[in-house]
Amino acid sequence: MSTRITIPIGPQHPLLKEPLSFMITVEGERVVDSALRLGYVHRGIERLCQTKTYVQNLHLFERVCGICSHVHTTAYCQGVEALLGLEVPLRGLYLRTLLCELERVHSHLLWLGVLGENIGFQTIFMYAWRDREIALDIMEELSGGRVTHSGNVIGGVRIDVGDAQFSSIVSRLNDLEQRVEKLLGVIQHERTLRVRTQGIGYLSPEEIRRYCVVGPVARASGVDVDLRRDCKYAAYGRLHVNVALAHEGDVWARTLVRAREAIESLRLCRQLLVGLPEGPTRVRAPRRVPPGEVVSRAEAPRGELLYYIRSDGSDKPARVKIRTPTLTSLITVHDQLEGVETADVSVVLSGIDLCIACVDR
Amino acid sequence: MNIPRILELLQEVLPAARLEVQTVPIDEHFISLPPDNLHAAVRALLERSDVYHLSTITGQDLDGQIELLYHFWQGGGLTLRTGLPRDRARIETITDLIPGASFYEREIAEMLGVTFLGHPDPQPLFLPEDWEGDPPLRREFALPEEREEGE
Amino acid sequence: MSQPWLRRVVRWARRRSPWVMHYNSGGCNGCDIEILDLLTPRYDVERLGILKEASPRHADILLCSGPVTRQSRDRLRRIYEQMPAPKWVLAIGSCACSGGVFAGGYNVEGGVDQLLPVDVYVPGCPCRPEAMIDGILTLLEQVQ
Amino acid sequence: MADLLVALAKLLLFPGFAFLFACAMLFAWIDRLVIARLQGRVGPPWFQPLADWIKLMAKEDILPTGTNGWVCAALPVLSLAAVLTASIYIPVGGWIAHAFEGDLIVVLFLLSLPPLAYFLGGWATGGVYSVIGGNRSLLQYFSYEVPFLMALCSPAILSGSWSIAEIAARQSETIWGALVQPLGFILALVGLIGKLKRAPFDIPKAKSEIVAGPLTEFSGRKLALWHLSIEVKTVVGIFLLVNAFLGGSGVSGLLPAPITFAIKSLLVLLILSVASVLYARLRIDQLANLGWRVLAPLALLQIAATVWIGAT
Repeated sequence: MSTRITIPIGPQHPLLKEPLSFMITVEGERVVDSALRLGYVHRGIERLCQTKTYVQNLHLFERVCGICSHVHTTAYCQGVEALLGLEVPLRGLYLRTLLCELERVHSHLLWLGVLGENIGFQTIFMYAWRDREIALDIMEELSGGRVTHSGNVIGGVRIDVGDAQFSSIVSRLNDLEQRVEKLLGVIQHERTLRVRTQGIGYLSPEEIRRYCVVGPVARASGVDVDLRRDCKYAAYGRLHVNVALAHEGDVWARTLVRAREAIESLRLCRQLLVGLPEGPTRVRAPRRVPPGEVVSRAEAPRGELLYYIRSDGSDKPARVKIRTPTLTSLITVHDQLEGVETADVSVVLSGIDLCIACVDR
Repeated sequence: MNIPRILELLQEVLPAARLEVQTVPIDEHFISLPPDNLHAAVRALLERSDVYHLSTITGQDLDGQIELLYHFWQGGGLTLRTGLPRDRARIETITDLIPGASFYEREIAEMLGVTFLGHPDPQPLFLPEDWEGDPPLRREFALPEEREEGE
Repeated sequence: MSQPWLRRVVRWARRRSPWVMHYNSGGCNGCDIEILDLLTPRYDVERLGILKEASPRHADILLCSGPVTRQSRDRLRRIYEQMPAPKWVLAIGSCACSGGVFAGGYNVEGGVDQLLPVDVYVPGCPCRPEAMIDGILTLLEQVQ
Repeated sequence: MADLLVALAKLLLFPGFAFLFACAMLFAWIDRLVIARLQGRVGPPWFQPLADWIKLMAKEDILPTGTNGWVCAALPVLSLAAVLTASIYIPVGGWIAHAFEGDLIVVLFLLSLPPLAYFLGGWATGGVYSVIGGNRSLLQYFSYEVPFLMALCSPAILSGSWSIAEIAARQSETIWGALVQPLGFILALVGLIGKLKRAPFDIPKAKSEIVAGPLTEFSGRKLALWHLSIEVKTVVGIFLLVNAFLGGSGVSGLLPAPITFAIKSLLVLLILSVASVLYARLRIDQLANLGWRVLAPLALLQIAATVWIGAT
């Protein structure tokens, strides 16, 4: 059978939780070409934010992406705070970092579940998402929201950890860590999962550098980048971050990197809670921002997130540019797909942790 | 990131231009270049320094010109700034040096109407195929709400 | 279906076997992951007979999340047309109800009701899984 | 006249179609319940498969334009008819509707018809996913069918009869086939999972790849019939295995025959459910490898061993 068929993946497809269109040309069961069409979730946020004030924009940028909502406002707030010259109290920075790390745990577990579902391993999906509820519960207790938290405000955070919550949160974190360790064990020992992910979607370190890929995808190919350690924003300067690395460069390595990162994040959460300094959590911020520009970076669950903010002295930003990490890995999909089996398309696409809402903005 | 060393390098490659470093929060160093020299500067960075990671390209419509910011990162931020005339916004692509710049350039092309000369796949990325009117990030473009206010 | 008893049986079956299908027409993902969360052990909607189907031909209820963007518009309408009758539409989240924070954007058309007849609105940003289950059950109570 | 009525009752009520329908619903529920419980969920109520079925029967039935309505309607009926016919020759809990020397062959033949209907169903509706799903189901058929057939040959060789009832009776008098030929039993189970397209061999209907495979474009009544035919096939397949490897309904006399038969059937169903929870879906080429490089040689070995046992 050498006839070529074009399979549409998306905009509506069970593989994708969000619309995106991939046209995959296959010969028999082998992929020979792919074409990508974005923009189904393009809401024009970069234009829309120019009509809203800095405070209103907090809520807009939180909704760039529902999975990594907190890190978006973290990057945004830290940029605006730099423009204002505000010194955020240390307790505020610690709590901001705490939510960032909890969000990473929830995002990675969510990803693991989606991978499981996409390779037909329902049980992993169920277990990963069941355990993820613990992280969601803690975040809900802290902020009132399961998925979007509105934890950040310009000048600090609006959440706090009371003495009564402290021990219950720590014990739940310990419980969650054990569960993630168990999941990691399943990933490492389950043969069908390995057969499906090993050697699929390989990216060499050179390709990672050429395409400027960031985050767990880069780390799974042995490229050692992590802004938490290299950039020391928020409270990361006071923490010791162990960066999870792997060298295989395939989806299997990405799975391991993400699982290990989740465990490391839980360790950081405990470290943050134990070392939580006393004091206020926020300072008041003026409505108007002096003219200037700022580049703010943060490590989202999927990698480097960049906000460029330009102020013209009014209460509304003149320009905000958002570069989300998924966009970088999406460029590599075309190369990754070449020559794989049709059945592996789902594995490749889940391997980079697609977040179309982030990409399209 | 060794900024004096990079400035020296760029000055060596582009003897005609007068380069200066402007430091911007958060640990970001801006160097302004004429648009014609940008490609050569990026090539020098890739070949003769340890900078390889292009975070993104920001485009914005300022008074009188379209400004492009090439954000690099290597243990610290480096941004190459260049300005294009609004009515003839054209610049050489850097996708031949950094293939990862492809999506960023396509985005700027449709959002600000900048032409990237030599881009291998200059199609719109986010906007619908039937998009009509000004590029949405140009100043002359108004949102429906703003149009009503203006009337 | 003229006999009353047969109608009763069919109504019973329809209320106990709502198969849903989900389309995100431009949302931020927040509602979508909460919709997926419905299937997982804590909420487990299979106990209510709710299954998440992949093909519009198999579905009874269309769960819409997110505002309708210009590119998604035609696709959303096609999915709705592909579904066999009787079919219902649930608008999940503030964006699907009205456009939410994205209302006014150049690529956003507004809520789902600009396009499809919405039976139940479930507001919230993102709305909680409990609210979605409540929305589906509210809808089922009205099923004849 | 009375004979005719008894025959009709056997065909339509017990152990015929009504009984099979009830079994199909029950087994589908138990299957979903076991999977849900193993995944930490509550699972559906007992009437769920029935409610699903009635709802589908009462839904609008649409087909994509350009497809042949008659063909699309005939295929699920053909599939259902084949498995129902097969069920006539399979003894259930001590009752047999029909039996003759060689009915095992007939049953195996009839059970290989549904995959063909499934494949044609994909082509008839013509969607991209349907066609790919259809092709995959055919490829899968070639991978599991040979080991499955060979695995089922060995109990027949051992008992010296090609009648299912005879095989079961012989085994219940002496020893279960699964104990003499554990390898054959495992091969037959793997083959059955492939036949039923259950996880981890649900390749032709892999949701994350090709939506619902050949059934993507079917809706309403036709979809209901497809579902029913798959569920009935599960029941028939399990009954067949119980007869061929677990001694049918016969037991040492502790329990009445229908109850032992039910226990054994549920045991096989449980194995199928657990298998679908434990593994990730394989790729079609991986399944073909497994079928031809592992299962088929093992099945040959099994037959050789059986012949040798029979000779001594």
